[in-house]
Amino acid sequence: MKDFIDPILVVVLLLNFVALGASRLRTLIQAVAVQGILLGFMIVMAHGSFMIWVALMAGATVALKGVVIPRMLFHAVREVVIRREVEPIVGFVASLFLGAVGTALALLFSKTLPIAHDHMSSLVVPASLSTVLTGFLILTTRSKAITQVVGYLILENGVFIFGLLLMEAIPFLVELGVLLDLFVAIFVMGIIIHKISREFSSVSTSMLSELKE
Amino acid sequence: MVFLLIFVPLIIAVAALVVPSNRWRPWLIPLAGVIHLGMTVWTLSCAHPVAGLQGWLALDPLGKLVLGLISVIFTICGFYAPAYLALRPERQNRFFCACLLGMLGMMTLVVLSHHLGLMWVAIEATTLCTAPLLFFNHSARSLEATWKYLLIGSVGIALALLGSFFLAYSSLHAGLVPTLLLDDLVKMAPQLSRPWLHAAFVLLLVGYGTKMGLAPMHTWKPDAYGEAPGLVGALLAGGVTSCAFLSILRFYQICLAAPEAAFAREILVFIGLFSMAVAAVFMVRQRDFKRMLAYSSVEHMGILVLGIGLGGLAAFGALLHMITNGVTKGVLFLSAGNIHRAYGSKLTDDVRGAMRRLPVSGVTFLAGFLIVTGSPPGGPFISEFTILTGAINGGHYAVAALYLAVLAIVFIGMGTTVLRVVQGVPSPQAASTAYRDRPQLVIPILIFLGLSILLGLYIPNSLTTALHDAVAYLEVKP
Amino acid sequence: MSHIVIHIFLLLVMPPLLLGVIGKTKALFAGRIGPPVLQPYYDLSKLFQKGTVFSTTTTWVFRAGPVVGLATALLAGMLIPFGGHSAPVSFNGDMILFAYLFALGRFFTAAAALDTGSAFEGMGSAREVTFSCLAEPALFFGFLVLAKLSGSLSLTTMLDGAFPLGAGVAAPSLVLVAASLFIVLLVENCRIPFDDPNTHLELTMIHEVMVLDHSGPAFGMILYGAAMKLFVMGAVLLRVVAPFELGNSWYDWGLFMAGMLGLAVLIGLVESMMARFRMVFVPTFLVAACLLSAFGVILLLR
Amino acid sequence: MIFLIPIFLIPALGGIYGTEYWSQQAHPHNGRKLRLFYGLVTAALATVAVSANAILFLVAWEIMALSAFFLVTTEDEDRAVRQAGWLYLITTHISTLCLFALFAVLRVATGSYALGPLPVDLASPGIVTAVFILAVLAFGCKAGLVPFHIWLPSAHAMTPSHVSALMSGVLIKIGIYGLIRITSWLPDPPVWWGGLLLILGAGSGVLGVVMALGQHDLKRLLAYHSIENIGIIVMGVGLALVGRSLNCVEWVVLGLAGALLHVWNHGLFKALLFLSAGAVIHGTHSRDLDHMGGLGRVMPVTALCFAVGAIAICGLPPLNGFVSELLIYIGAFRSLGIGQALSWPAAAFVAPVLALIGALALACFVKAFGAVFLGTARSRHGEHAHEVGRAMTRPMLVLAILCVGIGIAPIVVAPVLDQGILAWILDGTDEVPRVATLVPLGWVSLGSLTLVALLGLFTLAMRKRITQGGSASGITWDCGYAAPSARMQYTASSFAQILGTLFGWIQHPRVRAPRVEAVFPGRTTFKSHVPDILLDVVLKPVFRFGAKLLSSFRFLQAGNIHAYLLYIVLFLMALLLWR
Repeated sequence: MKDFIDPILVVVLLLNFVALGASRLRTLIQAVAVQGILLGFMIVMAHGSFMIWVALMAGATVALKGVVIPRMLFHAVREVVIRREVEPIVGFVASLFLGAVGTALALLFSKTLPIAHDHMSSLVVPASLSTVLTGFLILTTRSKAITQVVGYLILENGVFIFGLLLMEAIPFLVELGVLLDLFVAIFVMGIIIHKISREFSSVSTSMLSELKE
Repeated sequence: MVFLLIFVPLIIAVAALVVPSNRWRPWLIPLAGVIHLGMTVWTLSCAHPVAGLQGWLALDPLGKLVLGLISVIFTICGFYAPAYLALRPERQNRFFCACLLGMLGMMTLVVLSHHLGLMWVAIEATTLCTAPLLFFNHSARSLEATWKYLLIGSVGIALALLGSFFLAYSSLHAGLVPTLLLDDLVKMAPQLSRPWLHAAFVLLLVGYGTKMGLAPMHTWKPDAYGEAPGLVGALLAGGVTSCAFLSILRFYQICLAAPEAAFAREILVFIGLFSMAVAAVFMVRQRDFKRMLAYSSVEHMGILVLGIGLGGLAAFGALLHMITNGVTKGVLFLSAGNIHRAYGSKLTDDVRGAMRRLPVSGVTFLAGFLIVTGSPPGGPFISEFTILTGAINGGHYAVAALYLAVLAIVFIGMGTTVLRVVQGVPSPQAASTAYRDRPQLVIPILIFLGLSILLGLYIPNSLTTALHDAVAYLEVKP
Repeated sequence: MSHIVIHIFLLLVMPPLLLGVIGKTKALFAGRIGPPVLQPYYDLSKLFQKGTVFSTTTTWVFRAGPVVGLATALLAGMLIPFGGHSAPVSFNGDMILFAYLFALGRFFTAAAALDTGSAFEGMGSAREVTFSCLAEPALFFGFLVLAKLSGSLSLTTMLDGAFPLGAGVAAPSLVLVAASLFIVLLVENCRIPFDDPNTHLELTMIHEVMVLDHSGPAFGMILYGAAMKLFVMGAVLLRVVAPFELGNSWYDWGLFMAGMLGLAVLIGLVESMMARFRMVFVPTFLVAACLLSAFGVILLLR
Repeated sequence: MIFLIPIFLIPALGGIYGTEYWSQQAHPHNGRKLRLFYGLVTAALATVAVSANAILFLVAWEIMALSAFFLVTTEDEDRAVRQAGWLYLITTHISTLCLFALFAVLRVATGSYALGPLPVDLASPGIVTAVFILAVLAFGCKAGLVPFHIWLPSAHAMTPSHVSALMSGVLIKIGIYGLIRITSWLPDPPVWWGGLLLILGAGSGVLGVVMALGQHDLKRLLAYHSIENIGIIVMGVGLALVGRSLNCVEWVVLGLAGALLHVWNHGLFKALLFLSAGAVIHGTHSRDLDHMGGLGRVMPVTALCFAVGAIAICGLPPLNGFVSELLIYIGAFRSLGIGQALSWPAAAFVAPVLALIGALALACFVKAFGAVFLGTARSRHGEHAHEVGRAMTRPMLVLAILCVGIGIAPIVVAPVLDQGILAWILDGTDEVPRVATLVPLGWVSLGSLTLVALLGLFTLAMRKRITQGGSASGITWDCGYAAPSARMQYTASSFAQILGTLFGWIQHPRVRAPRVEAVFPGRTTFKSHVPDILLDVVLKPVFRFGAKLLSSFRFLQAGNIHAYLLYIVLFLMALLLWR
């Protein structure tokens, strides 16, 4: 089963680039949703056997990351966004380039860290790091509040990918807690986005620079 | 007992959601505070070790300090809350009360948890509980502050999660059973994989440092503290940051046990000084006195980290400083809140003569400023002085000199703003607002102030013992 | 004991004579006959007979000015050795008392001048205190040289002409100090070229303009005190320049009086030959005096 | 011990004075507050002087400093008062921070917070030097030693006068106390310590008095004289320290005795002067010298007291200031006897400097005394003046009598000074000469008494002559000018004008003078103001630049959340690359 993880991770990396290059909000959210679903599959594969709590965990991940949260985001887009473009601060081509550089860096960096080869696919660490970097890239170069939420999700996905290495170490309860926290965070963010759109009649965070020195 | 400490506030939080009366609901907060304080005192005084869930929850010497601190701060703030909320009858306070209580429960969980994953969950939960508190004013500015707080805080904490995973992986890599249990990690620390440990420590420091408000991850702080009610500011600056500090200490402990002390200390000293310096830079010519308090908080977080990084006597000073600073911040934030209410502004352009307009809050604001900048005989004086002595004792003369220089700049920057606020003659429109200093609004401040001065004049033996225990616990010899 | 009596007698009686000698010298130099040498005595006795006019603006300070001026000069005179004879009062550090007594006198003279509320007197006292600021350090540098040379802290032994370090070491410094002290003497006693006691242009005067409003006995006291100050400072200068003794104490008195009269003639000559400096140059000369005596100290550093 | 006497004496007298000067009726808002902090500052001062523990010392020190801050800001509705208080607070806090460092270093050296002599075996040169430098910084700030004096003039000028008396008379002396104490604890001082103190002292002395000359605010003038006198005291301490390094006991005794006695004396006469100034301000409601004049007739007691204080502060016989300056002078002259080539001129230059300071002080006080009490009133303020009540005059008289007493009978205080010196020379196993054997205090008394007797005699004589000769009164002769007016008097500013031009390079006066253009020029005004050289000419621009520089970092916090997130990433990467 573990042999399938590498190809899936490659898909995840590709999805990062899709997210970076997406000019429409829908595409962006869909990319994240797919990433979430793949993550759920990988949980099962990483563990290698079907136990109840593994299935539960994978199910919860798929449900939350692949279905509930993307639906919430779509809802928010319908609700508040007039223009459905991504509105990047740094252009798409440049973002893609930066993403490539980030992935290369992640590969290089993970080379410097000793990895237990016998344990798991060697792609996990670089994939995780590059996804985190992609998340950061979207967070810092996209001006809409919703895109920032998506960036945060991608970042979290990156962290989750790393978590695949440690299925035994992280108890089920904690995993669930993490997921719950994530969900509530996105939920609250959604509420705030809603309020922002009412308050400023825009969800661009460039409006949100009233508080400064 | 352990579970009670965590669940009682949560149960009361649920009760707060249910209670219909906007007027009576706030009284649940002091109620929870008193119960929590009572249980805390009982827990601290009982001799046998407190633990639960097979080592997932335990109260160690460090935890005792933080638990006592947050319980005291919350209780005092709790008594301030009903009077404060009575000033804002137009606001629905259902979520406010519930979140406040939830925050207490989660902070307690942070303190007690010895499982790093659980701790992460609890800290993220405090972030989420705080968001509605910041949004209490429902203004565009508070919205913006909440958004920034939530996003920056969540991103930071996500990094901390990655760091926790790195740490677990470092044990895995060393061929050990991967775990996130603190006690196990400390035990097996010498065998952990060094590169992973380094990377983990950096990630955790950045992650929880965001929560704690260390520069340059502090950017949410002025916005959040500036827009939140003074009460929330006091709890954030005294309680939540202490919890984040505690979580950094947990990982620092592992680093010391590894033994990777030199690396960790170097980074902590650097971040500490950097935070102090950044705070000093932004305190100069600061016109908004609540933002100024936020930078002061950044500065003091820097002092804490610096003291821990210096180690030994300075670490003792830093732990003491966590307590003294927390208590003094209570004075400052609550006074600032009162002044803000009375003037309807928090800019020094509008706020003048607070000592005339508010005879108690104005004076306590000034006193809080003097104490927090290290003037004897306040508590922070003793702790800051101890850290300085520790620095000189360790031969870190350059650090000591920088430390003093930054303290001087901070004093100048902060003093300019504070004196502008408290001295002079208030404008006529400021005097015409309805707000007056009422006993309920000032007695909590006076209690904070009394505690703060008391800690400067006399530190009880039990506290000294507790601090020594905590330092000994923290700085385990490999 | 008899020497002390003589000392006090000379101190009380001789000062106006110096003024007379100066006046006579100047007159002779200008080709006039001039007033008699004893003219200052006549002036004084006349003044002491006269009535007094007090300005309505004045207070006790105005009356205290002349009294303090005279008393301090008299007391200072007791500290100075006349000729080879030791002073009636002599102790370690008496030179400081000496300098400060004159300062006290100056304080009251200047304050008395201000008490009149007149712009002229104010101007005079301002100038007086200003110039003394520069004269004092010069004086103390001089004292330093003398104290170093003599190894003593008392005026009597400082000025006794014995230099343990040797005359070769002493001479250059002493010359500088003497020059400096001479400038100080001229300034402090309002002589040309720094001040003109005879002019009637109030704007250009220093000392005289301060006492414009004093009259009668008070004015007499001021004149008398001023003469005594000149006498006392002259005595110091004399010992610096010519620390000679004849061996016989009575001859020494004669030598001292001759020396003082000679000094008076010298001052008269200077006054006759020089024009008064412009006021703005006075500080320059005082600084020069300071530097002279400071060089005196530096020479001793060898 | 020596410091405790003024600590208790002057506040007590000031307290009595304050009952009238700052009565509760006249100042309902801040009267109570003022008295509270007045008492607190006194208690803290006494505690500082007796504390033998670093923490207690710091606590008492700060209570003292903060109480003084509240005293300074008694009238905080006034902007100038607020600025003065703020400046004071900054300097005192910096001084406290230096003390933190000082005691931390001591603690590290000795291992305890108990204060006491530093054992020779524990004292490495580095530590001792650090302690000394920090002590000079910390206590120099408190004492108002140039260049740390910036707070002093405005703080003294803006407070109620009895508080100024307390601050100037006692509070700044606690800095001297600290300096003397710390230096006594340190073993084997090198010569340059004493040299440094001598230079700082001389600098303070001259700069203080020169700046004082330029002032026309009565209390600022007095405040600058405090700086001057602190300079004199520090010169004495420096002399003693040099003496200790060179093993010249005589220097030690004379320098320290002079310094200690001057601490007392300055406490007495400066308190006296401030109280008199307060009486004047109470009477005229103005502090500007150029508005006063002629008060000697309406306020005779105050005038007398001010005169006594003025004479004493100029160091003139027969008052107390003379005695202490005499001690330092003799100490300086004694140094001449020592053969070492470079040490004696260093000590000896004290004498001319003291002479210069004395003469300048005299000029300044003639100006102040003349402008306030002599002549006629220059403005409405002066015309409505009245003598103050007994509660104010009596304390002043007590101080005046003490000034005269010490001046005439200095032998009385000599044993106390001996005690102080013995306490300072810790390793004083060899014979320490008594003060009285080195200085002819008896002669001083005799001289003073003779002077007083002569004065009495001449006064009687003159009075007799005047009554015999008859006296008349008329207006001051004005060289024939027909319509003299009070405004034609020489003002304080004009009095100091010549000296001002001489020392303009120090004073940097800011003058706004009119240009006279026509034959009959119109009304015009002349304004001059002497800023503090260090504060206004150097420090303020530096501070302004510093604040501007720091503010230029503001853009980093511009409200842009993307930038904030970017900081986190960049910082994270930097830390990861750290090793």
